Amino acid sequence: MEFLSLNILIFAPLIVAGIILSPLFPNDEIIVRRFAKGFSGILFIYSILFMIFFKPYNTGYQFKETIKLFSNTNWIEPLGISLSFGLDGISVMLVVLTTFLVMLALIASKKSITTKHKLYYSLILVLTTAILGIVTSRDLFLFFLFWELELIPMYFLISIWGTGKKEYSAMKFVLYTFFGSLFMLGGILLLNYFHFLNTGIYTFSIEALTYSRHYDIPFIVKALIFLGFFIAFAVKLPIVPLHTWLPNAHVDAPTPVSMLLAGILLKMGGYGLIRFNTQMFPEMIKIFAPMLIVLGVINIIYAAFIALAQKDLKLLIAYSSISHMGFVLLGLGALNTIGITGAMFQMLAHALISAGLFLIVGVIYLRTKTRIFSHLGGLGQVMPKAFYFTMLLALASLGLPLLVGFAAEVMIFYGAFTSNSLDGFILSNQFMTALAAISIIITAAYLLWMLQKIFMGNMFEKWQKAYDLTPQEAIALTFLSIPIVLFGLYPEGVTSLFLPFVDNLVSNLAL
Amino acid sequence: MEFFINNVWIIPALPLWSFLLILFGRIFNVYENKYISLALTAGSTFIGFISSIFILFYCINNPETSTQYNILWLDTGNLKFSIGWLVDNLAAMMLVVVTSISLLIQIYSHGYMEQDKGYHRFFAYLVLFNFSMLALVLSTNLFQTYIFWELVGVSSYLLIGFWFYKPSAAQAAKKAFIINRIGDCGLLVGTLALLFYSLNWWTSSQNILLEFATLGQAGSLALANAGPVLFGLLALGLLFGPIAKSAQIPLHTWLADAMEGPTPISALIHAATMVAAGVYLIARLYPVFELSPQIMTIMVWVGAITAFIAATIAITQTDIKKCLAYSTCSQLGYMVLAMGVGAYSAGLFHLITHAYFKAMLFLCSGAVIHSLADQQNMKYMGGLRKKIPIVAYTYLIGTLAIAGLFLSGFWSKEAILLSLYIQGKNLLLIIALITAFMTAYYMFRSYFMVFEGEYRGHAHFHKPSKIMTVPLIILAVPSALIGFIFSGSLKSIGIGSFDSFIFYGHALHEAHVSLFLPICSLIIATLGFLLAGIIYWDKLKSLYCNCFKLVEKYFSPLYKLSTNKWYFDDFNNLLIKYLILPISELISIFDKYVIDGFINLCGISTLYKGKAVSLLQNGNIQTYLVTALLSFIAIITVVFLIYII
Amino acid sequence: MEVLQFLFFGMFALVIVISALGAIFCRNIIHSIVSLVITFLSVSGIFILLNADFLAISQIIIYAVGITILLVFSLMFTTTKDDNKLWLAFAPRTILAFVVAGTLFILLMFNITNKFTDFNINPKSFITKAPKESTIELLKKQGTTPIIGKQLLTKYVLPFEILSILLLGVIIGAAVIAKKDTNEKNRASESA
Amino acid sequence: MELGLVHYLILVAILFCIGILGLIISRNIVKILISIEILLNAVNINFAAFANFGDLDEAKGQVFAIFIMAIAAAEIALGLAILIACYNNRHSIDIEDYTSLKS
Repeated sequence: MEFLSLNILIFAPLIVAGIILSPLFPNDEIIVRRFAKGFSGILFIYSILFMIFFKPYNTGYQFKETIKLFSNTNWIEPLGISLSFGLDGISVMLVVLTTFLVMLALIASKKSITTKHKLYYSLILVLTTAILGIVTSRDLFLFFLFWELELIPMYFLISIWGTGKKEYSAMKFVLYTFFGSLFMLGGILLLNYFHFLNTGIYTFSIEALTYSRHYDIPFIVKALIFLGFFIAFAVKLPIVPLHTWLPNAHVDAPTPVSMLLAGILLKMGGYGLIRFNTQMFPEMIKIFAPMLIVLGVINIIYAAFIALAQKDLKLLIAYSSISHMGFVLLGLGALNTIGITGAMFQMLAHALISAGLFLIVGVIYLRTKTRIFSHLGGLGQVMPKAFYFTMLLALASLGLPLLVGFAAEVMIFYGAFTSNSLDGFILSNQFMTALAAISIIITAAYLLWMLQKIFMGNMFEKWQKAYDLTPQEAIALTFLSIPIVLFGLYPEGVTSLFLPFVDNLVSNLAL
Repeated sequence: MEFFINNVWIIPALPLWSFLLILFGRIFNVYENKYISLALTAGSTFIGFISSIFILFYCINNPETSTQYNILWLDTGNLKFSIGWLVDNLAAMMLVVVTSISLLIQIYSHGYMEQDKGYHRFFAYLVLFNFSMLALVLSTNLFQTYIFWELVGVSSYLLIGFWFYKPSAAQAAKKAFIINRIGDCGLLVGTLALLFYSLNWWTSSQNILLEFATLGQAGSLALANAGPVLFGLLALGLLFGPIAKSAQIPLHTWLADAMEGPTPISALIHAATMVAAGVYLIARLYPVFELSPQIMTIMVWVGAITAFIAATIAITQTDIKKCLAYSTCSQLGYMVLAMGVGAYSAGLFHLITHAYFKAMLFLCSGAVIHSLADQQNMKYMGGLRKKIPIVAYTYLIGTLAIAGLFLSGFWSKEAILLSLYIQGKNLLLIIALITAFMTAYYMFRSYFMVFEGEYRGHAHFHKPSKIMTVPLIILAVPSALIGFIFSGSLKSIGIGSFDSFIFYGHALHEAHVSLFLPICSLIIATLGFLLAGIIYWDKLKSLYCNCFKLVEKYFSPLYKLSTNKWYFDDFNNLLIKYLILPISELISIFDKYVIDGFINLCGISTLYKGKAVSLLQNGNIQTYLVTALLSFIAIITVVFLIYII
Repeated sequence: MEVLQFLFFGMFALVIVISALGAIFCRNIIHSIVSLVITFLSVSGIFILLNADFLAISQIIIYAVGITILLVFSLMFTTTKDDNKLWLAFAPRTILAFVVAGTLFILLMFNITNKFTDFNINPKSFITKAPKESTIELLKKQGTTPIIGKQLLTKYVLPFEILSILLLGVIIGAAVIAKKDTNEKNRASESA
Repeated sequence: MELGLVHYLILVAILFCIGILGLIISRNIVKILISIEILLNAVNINFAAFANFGDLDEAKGQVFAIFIMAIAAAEIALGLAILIACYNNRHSIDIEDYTSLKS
């Protein structure tokens, strides 16, 4: 296993991005794309190896690595900041998911990206580094660094290759996330400071900060730190009052970027909530669990209702994304093994499904140059393959049994229903879950409505020439469909990766 | 026979394999031949049918046994959901019904769909439905039922929307799925609640979670934990599933629209099997429902009202498939009514007889529609008995059966009426009898309008092929006889009555049999037949003395009510148009202008703040000086204040 | 003696304040300059009260004569007819100016007078030191001029020399800046 | 009561504030230069006062006052030269006309 190095996994994309961007590299679109695609494929296979050699029953970090400077010291020794990476139960899934979706996004980039190829592919690879860094860093400072680094390529990806009010959307996305990270930075510094006060050691190591939690931080400070982290992740997830960047960013981003945005970036919020808010502050999450559940239910129902009223295909998918991320919150709020497992699984499910749906939106937009429902219709006759893929994705999204969305929803509903994190009648877990269950009707309504409006019914004459999926699109969608069906039939294939971790997490909560 | 019992998984697995074979065969263009799809579909069902027959015989011989086998599907935390198969008398019976009807309908479909572009797609969907339905029938626990419950729903969605380029079909498919989702939502919440209130029992007793075999004990525990009110809500949630699936009021409107699908689908899914799954689930959940008398009352009245209202609607329908659809709805109401009053066996008996004769009726109507080039309106039919006698006579058999005139429907309906009579529920009995009268009336009306008199249409007529008529003839046999066979009259040759085979609790032994009720219902059915004949049959039209016009004149509001289907659809549309959509629009506007508006306001206000500050930079050096001094003074003041404090 | 000192101080201070205000608020710029000259002269009086005879004389020579002549000369070059209209800046800034000046004054007083409570003690940070006997003798005989001269040519000789270079630079610079730019003139005539 | 440092400092404060006031409210550039002179005078008095009351042996304050006077002379000479140059360009001594600092 010597050949499995996280450093290589994380920094290889950055180096390749540099190679692509260097003036020595040929400025030919095809060469650039093939090179990037090939590299992402290798990266995906390499990350798969990590998953294979990962030992799920081991709840701590694995593949630990720390980059030392020349004098064999840590990166910023006086403040206890180190360049250390590691994988554990929740990050291993996200690492593979990231490389997988980056590969698919690059495959799907052929038609939607028409200018500045070198810059585009290198930015995507920088983004990959940032995301891999977020999920694997074992140092809070490093985590924050990657968290911010991810914004830079994202800003350019949206504002250069986007459509519509792209600068506005990109700026909104960046400012929103900055707004959230500000609170997180405050939380990180407070945490570090209080750790220093109590132990006399400056450290940003996540392990140290997580497992030495018994030192005494005043309650109010703890709550402040918790909320600081929470706001940052709430923006990213997104949670309802802080969600308005998402429709803009999704609608104006180019298709592959939308895929990555929905598929991976939103998951960073969920990852953060589990990694920091739950693992680091078990006693606070118990206090704030009712808030999580209520916000989750609001997310689910509110966004579903909004999706019902949308006239734009991409906006509909964007709001359905928000609605589905509410399930993650609901599952987390349950605070039991099954709920948190469900939340994790929902992240996977949503990543696969929404990436596919955004790809479909891109496919349709390429053919018709419109995303407004009233201009579409009857495309199923000329684009049968797209129709069947969309149907599969829509059915998976509305939680059809034996597809990936269902297992997640069942786990979350079950977890939330049987948990006791709330008491009272209206504010009981049972009532809130029942309320959230209404969403399965609304979700079905808007997704089937979407299917009907786009693919069914009478066809406009002008779409007669719309062509079916190109090989690239078909391959990308097939790649997405395989895990959707596979993990729908056999969810334990994934859950077994992080189940011991979650078990450990929940047993810590009980302390 | 043990072999079939132990390998019962073959029955649903074969259709699944066929589905995958057709799917991948079509994706990779392995074959073009239509017979391969047909062979895969019908072959898998045929093997299933044979095994089901063996299983049924095994169950008849060993009536008290039930076999189940489970595989752990999801094992996370304390959640251990299993999928498996359960074979008991009820399942065995249902297996035979489902496989036999499916088989015949698949053969029939070949004739019906031969010219269609989507032939392979049709069979793929069909076989997918078969898989889901069989797995639903065999499910061992409520959770598995839920999974396949939704899968049959989605197969139904796919098949209703088979001709997706027709806007009405697309609309109907969506409607069917969404209304079924309402039921699913209730079922899901009910399941979760049941599980929640009896969780400790399940975990301590090491049973399969939510398995049907021990649902009674869990249910009573849940009742103790939850109290009667919450338990009632729970059971109501569970009841929502069957209400939606079996098209009971108020969630019945999808069934009539579902007739947009190809007619074999209407026969298979929307008459014989899937809609009956609601009643089947009620039977499976009987131990839970039984614990809450209020829910039983609700069930009774839902059934009774559905039976009555659907029958009144069927009276005036001119579309032959819609007429049959409302008839299905009405008959399902009978079954639910029977389940509600505790006539468990009678309800299921009616389910089975109804499955056969209604499937046959739909297939007949399909043959008629097919031969008249997709003409569905009965006003443009007539006199078809001379052209397609086989279809006409089989339709007549079905009509007699459903009207309760001696053929199979008579026996099962009689059992329901009898249990109402025994329990002294006179009001319900009267409703049921009125419904029976209307049933006879509208069925004979449709028969007369289609097959008797003169041909009123213009469409070119062409004879249906043999592959379509042979299944009709085969289906006519059980339609006619199955009631009699299982009525208990043949006990002497070893075939016991239905309620000694499938029962709840303990077998009902001969209650006192009076001849009053059968005669009464026969008279009522005959009256319906006569009324229909008077109005619609040429040979009896001499008796027609303007009474129809009188009816139309004096009962026109009622007539309107009936043709407009009691305004349920309009009500639903109004509800959606003026409640749901405005709410979502409102929330959307709120989101766009209030929440996002607030955020943008923050952004814009920053811009204006910047502008305001930049006013200071007007180029006048004195302004800069003032600003600098003010800042200096502010800083000094703060420093001073800090020192003072 | 004490009373006389007070009397002179009060007189000079009053004249300084009034004439300084006059220098600022007079509409006519010539009146302002005259008022300014009065201020300069009174300040030199204050210097005398402060045992700074050399400063007093320098004040009169440099300020009251040199600078005033410069001002008057430059005025001759630049005056236009509507100069009298240029009185006060527009209202908001004038009000703001009073606020700033007032606040600054309050702050200064606050510090000088030890939080407004005690007008007698000097600022704490400044320790009043009585001069040596020899210094007093020197002052009585020759004034402060020898002391300043000694300082300038010993301790502060470097700043003194730098200052002389600065003055040289200013003389040249002022001449260059004030000289009419020939190119500029040509361009102006061309455009005209 | 003795005539002490504090009285001189009060005078200085008043004079300084008058200077600041004049600096801000004047529109005529010459008047602004006048205000600067008033400010410098205030500072000079301050230096002289501190020299008198604390440091008469070395009279450092007076030495600095001399420096300031020299620099004031230099400043007014340069300032007026710039004024004349500006006037040659724009024919105005109104400070409001000189706003080229704005972008």
